[in-house]
Amino acid sequence: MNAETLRERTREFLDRNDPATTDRLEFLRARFDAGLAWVHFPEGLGGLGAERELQNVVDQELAAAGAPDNDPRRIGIGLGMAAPTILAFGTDEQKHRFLRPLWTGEEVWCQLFSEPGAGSDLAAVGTRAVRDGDDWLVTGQKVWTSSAHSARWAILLTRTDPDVPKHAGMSYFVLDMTAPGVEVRPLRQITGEAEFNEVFMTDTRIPDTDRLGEVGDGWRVAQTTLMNERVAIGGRPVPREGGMIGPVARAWRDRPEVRTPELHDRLVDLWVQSEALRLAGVRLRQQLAVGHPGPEGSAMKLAFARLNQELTGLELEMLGEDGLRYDDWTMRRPDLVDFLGREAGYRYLRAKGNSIEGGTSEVLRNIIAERVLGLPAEARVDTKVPWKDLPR
Amino acid sequence: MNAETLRERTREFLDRNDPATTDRLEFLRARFDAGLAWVHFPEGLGGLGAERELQNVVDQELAAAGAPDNDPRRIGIGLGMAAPTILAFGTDEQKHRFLRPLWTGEEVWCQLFSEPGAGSDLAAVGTRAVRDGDDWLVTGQKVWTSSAHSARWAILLTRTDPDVPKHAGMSYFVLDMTAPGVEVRPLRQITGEAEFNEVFMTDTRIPDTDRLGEVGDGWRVAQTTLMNERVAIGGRPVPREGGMIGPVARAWRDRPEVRTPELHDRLVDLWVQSEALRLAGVRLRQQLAVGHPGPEGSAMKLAFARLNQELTGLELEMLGEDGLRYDDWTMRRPDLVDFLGREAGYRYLRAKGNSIEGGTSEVLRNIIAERVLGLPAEARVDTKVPWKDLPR
Amino acid sequence: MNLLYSDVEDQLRASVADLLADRAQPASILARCETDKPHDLDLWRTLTAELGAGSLHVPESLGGQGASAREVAVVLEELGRTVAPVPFLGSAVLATTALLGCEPADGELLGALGSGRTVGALAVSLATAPGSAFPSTVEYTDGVLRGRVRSVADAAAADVLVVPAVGVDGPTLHTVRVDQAQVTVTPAVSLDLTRPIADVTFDGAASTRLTGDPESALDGALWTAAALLASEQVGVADWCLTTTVAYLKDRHQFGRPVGSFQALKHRLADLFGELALARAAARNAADAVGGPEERVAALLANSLCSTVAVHAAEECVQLHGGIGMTWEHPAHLYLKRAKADQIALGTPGQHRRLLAPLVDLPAPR
Amino acid sequence: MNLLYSDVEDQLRASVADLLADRAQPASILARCETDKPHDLDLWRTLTAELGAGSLHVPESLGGQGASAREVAVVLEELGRTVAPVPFLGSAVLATTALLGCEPADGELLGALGSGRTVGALAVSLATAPGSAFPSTVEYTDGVLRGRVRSVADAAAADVLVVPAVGVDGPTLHTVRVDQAQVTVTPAVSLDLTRPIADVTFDGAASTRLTGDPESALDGALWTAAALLASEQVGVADWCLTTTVAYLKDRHQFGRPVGSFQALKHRLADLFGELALARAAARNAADAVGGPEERVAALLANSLCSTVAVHAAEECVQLHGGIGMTWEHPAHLYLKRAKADQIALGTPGQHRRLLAPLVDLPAPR
Repeated sequence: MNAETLRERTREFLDRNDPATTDRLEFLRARFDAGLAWVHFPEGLGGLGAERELQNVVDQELAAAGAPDNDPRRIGIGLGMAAPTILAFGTDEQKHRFLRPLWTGEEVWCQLFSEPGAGSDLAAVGTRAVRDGDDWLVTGQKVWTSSAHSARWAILLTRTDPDVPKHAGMSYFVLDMTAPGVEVRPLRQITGEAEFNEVFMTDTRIPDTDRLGEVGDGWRVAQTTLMNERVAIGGRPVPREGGMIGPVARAWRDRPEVRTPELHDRLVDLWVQSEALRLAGVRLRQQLAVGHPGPEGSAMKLAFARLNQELTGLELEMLGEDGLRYDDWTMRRPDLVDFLGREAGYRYLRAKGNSIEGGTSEVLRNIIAERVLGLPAEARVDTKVPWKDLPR
Repeated sequence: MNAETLRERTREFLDRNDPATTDRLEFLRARFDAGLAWVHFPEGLGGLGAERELQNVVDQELAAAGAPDNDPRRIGIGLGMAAPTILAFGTDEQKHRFLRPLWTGEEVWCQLFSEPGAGSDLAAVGTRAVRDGDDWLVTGQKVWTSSAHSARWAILLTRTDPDVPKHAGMSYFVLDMTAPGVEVRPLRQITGEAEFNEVFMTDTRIPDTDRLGEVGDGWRVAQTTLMNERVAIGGRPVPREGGMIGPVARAWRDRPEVRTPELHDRLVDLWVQSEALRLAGVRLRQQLAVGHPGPEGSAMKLAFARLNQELTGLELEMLGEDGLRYDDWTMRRPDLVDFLGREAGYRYLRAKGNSIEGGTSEVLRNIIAERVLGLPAEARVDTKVPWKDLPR
Repeated sequence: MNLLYSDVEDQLRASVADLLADRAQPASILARCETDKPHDLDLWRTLTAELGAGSLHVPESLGGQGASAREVAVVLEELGRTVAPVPFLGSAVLATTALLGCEPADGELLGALGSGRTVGALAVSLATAPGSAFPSTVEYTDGVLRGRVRSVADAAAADVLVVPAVGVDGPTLHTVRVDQAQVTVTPAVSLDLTRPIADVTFDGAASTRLTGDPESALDGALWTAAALLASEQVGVADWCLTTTVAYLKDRHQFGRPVGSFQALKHRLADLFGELALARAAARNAADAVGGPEERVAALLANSLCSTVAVHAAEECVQLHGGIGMTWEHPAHLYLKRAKADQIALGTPGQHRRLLAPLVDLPAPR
Repeated sequence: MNLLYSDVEDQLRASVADLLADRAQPASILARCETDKPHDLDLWRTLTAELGAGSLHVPESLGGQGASAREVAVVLEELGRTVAPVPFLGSAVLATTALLGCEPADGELLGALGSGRTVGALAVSLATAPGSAFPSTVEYTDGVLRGRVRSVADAAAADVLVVPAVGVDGPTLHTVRVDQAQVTVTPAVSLDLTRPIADVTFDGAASTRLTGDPESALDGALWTAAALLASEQVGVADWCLTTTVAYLKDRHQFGRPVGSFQALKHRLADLFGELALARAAARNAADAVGGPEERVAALLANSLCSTVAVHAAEECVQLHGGIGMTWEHPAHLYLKRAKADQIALGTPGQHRRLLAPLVDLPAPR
């Protein structure tokens, strides 16, 4: 499949399915069935078994024709994490059941991995799944779950064997979020909002047919999920001042009265670093495009978090009296999160999460040191002991 | 012994020994014999068994009378490290042999602890001492030894039993620096100077009577030495701008043409931190004076090193073109070292050593974290294995 | 110069700490700060009535405790450690010090503030740096006050405001009762949940004009407050360090206490060092209030301590991981206090600019 | 905008690296820099004659390689990685770019510089930031040059100097042969042992006056050099990181490789991240030379990369412990280069001040 053939095929699809007259959902379903959803997926599962890069060709043609998209930001967890995992580990039946409504957005997915006692140390998860005939009974608590309150399905990491070392005793399931015993509670953050949820499961029944991968192989399945999460980071190109530097630079331009020499030098320094980070992202994508992905992704996330925090901290100092004020402490449950949204105080507080969510900066530094620089790992004390005997 | 009695006694001593007419060395010997050298030492060993704080009384009286001192900077290692160790672990014979000429400065001491393979990990020393009749034969290499080329005696940490864990197999000696097999080589530093030396010992013979402490107890003896080294740090009061901030602030005042807003804010920030460090030193001495020494000493050394490095780095930037120049790369062997001495380039390079010498900043952070904050130590892999089997 | 805590100061600290341990727990503070009465005035009355915290540096001749700024600093340190929402800064520091700067001082009002029966506030923006020009947003004409002051600390709890206003003959200082129709106090949405700010509007408000030098009285209040706020910042930083250390000893990941990971240990050791410097600077500033070195000491301490407090609070949130990002955990109360304190009475950058000429480090050009 | 290294650039890098691995080992560099001939002119002649490194961005029509500034940057990166004492910056970058900015360019001299037969230098202080006023310490009157220029990079090795001088009719640019009695080149004691600087005095020196716009020729040389120096700084930082990582894998203390201690690992990870940003910025600057974004890209890259290089070199010394403080270990050569490079062609602070108006971040007032 080359670009020309694919472009031709997309145009033919558009001829058959006029976006102007077709119902949005019908259009998306038809697109999936035509293999134009994610062309690198297999035929019959929304794809054509083509190169991943060729997706651009389809997207351009469809966008030019004014076709609706599947609102990827809203269903990012399904697209970015659940789908590749189902593709890699799902049975044929699972793939056919889940992927189409996942892609069209008819069914929203969430991810149930982190727990209060298993954050950076994800392999310590303690949510217990106990075999009960053809089902599993699941009890435990998950945390930091976005979209849990709108999700139909979840990908779920559980402990099925506490008597073996922690990496060996996990299993991975698809959980029906409407099943009895699933309770979703909003988790309020320091911003006042609740972007995330806690999810409690109490004797929740999951049929064994909803297991992904072998019993005890959950860690390996989860690695696939997480690897795909990382790929998603730093994805799209950003224009100059497209990140957190944007609102801060605008505030500087708009308010001559707040300018001081000290703030000026700090701001220009952060501008320099922000632009260098953006260029590093451009460089990373250029490396990917020629098939030589560099190891800089983790370092970029580190810099992203640090710069967001320094910039927003500077902004409050710059605003002076206005920096003493907040826009609104009302508890809300936003569907989408925009780090740059709302006012300076919100940005300052929200940015604190950037060095925690999606891998803490501390864990990322370990990864860079060990996997990129090849520095020796520290001795592990937790890999040979049965999970139940670990100190916690 | 109270201050008044002591003052009286000092005056009587001055009556008997007029500094104006007495030979310097004779005066110092007489002072030692009168117990006015270090009043907290026992009688007969230069002291009176008095409180350490009372030494001030003596020093003030003697200074007022124009008495010579023992040039304590030149013999700091003897006074600060060798003497307390000899006092704690020496035999009567050793105390009487060594302490008087040590205190008067007739015999200079140096310290042979660090080795190329035993820096932060001092307990790993590999300089071998092997028993040979009434003597020991010593072979090995020591490094970072100041005053080695002028020293008559050394305190020396050796490995006497490689078959036991490292802390258990060391012994501590007094080494005659004029003994056959001792070779001192200057160790040139990045400043161009050689403040320090490497000392090589090859089958050097030490009589067993020059051992301090029991065989195998060298680590405990060395701890006494090191504890006394730490007490010496941050000892004397410093006036405002008495440290590294001084030359940098003076350069700012003297050279209006180098001033920029960016440098200004950095400089004032460093002035603030320098003055706070000075105040922390004042506070520490006030705590000591009321008998409640705080644990801030290590933290102050950390800050001292960091500020010296930031200040000197700033100074070179400030000097611009002049910062591209150095005063002199000639290899010299200074007797005394002044971190503030010479020009800006020298200060910049020399300050790099401040975070290494006398305990690296990394080791100090461990000490603060574990001993002050009580954070759990990391698992040790080197404390139960015979020294000879340790990886190196 | 005594940079230690005296025995008397330690006793005061213990009394305040005991009371706050009993009455200012994070959960209750958090619950309160979402109500429309974010100040804990019951606690404030106990602090003033039982411990005299409302009039520590007021001379005995004016009915106060006759202590010094050092004791005020010790209380601020404890209040920083608990972020207890009492109007100490507004009433007992800013308003009281301004009143003490008037000649003669209003003993009756000082007595009322000291007893906690009446709460005061100084009607200037909390962001005002000492040494700023006399504020001119309130006018004093025809015997009444008109104008607006934004972001006044503790104004929402105040019965009486001390108000700088510009009259025809220049700067003036007034006391104004809040319970008149011509005064409107509108609570702002405050970043710092435990030190609420409010905007105050005067629309022909009646006042009592204070005698003495209004500029020096206001200036004195701001310099003293800046010097002492450093101690509050030390309290905030100390809580953050202590709490984080305790959490990391307890929290396990990878089968180990998280506090055994060296990278975190080193960061906490650095924080300990920063705090040691901050504490020396804050004690020095408290000791120097009213003396010749007051301004240098205040600027030095406030620029350093606000930086250290923010750093400590940011590390506290980060090293708590996810839990530190939640509303339930008190870390955010300290983060918000630290960040607001960094702006309060001037930012570190402003303080450094004010300090520079005092220590002969002239700005460029 | 291509921020990668092209295949041609990678080949060039490999050739340069091979040669330097053979001819520019730390021990020999260290020995050389204490002699009175600190430049390795044999190595320079090999680099120019065999690899064309002396005329990479000189058009083929002028006898050069017809490559771009990108290739010059790649060579600078390798020279930074080895701190080889060759007059590349002075001759092949500063002097050559200034000559290329003249109209018509002096093909003969460019050819001689490119071949390495003749070494050039640009007679401005190495600390001069791009955009500075045209230097006025040398006067051009009565057909001769008089005056003094301090701290000229590579001047001690130069046969020909490109000299900015002020004549009666304003700025002029000249070439001056060093082998005349009226020119004195006095080596200075240079902080950077591997890029010696010298002071140059003209005492009625004969010159060839260059045609074209002297200001734009000089400006072009300084902007290009500033853009490209960032790549040298990347090379310095890269050596420091790589060498430190290797040392810490090997060095054991407490029975473990020192590189297994988490606090050090995190610092090296941070350095890796800084280097990733620095490399992107340096590549961008090299790519932008001669284009509309040249100045923004140069200032961005140089301010960032000089900071990163100094940080990397300082960490390199610190994490090597005592051995890093010794004269024998090469770390200090990199520290000195990094620090001198931070000042060369302007400090980061100067660069940020120059950058601000270009990206619409106006300075106060």
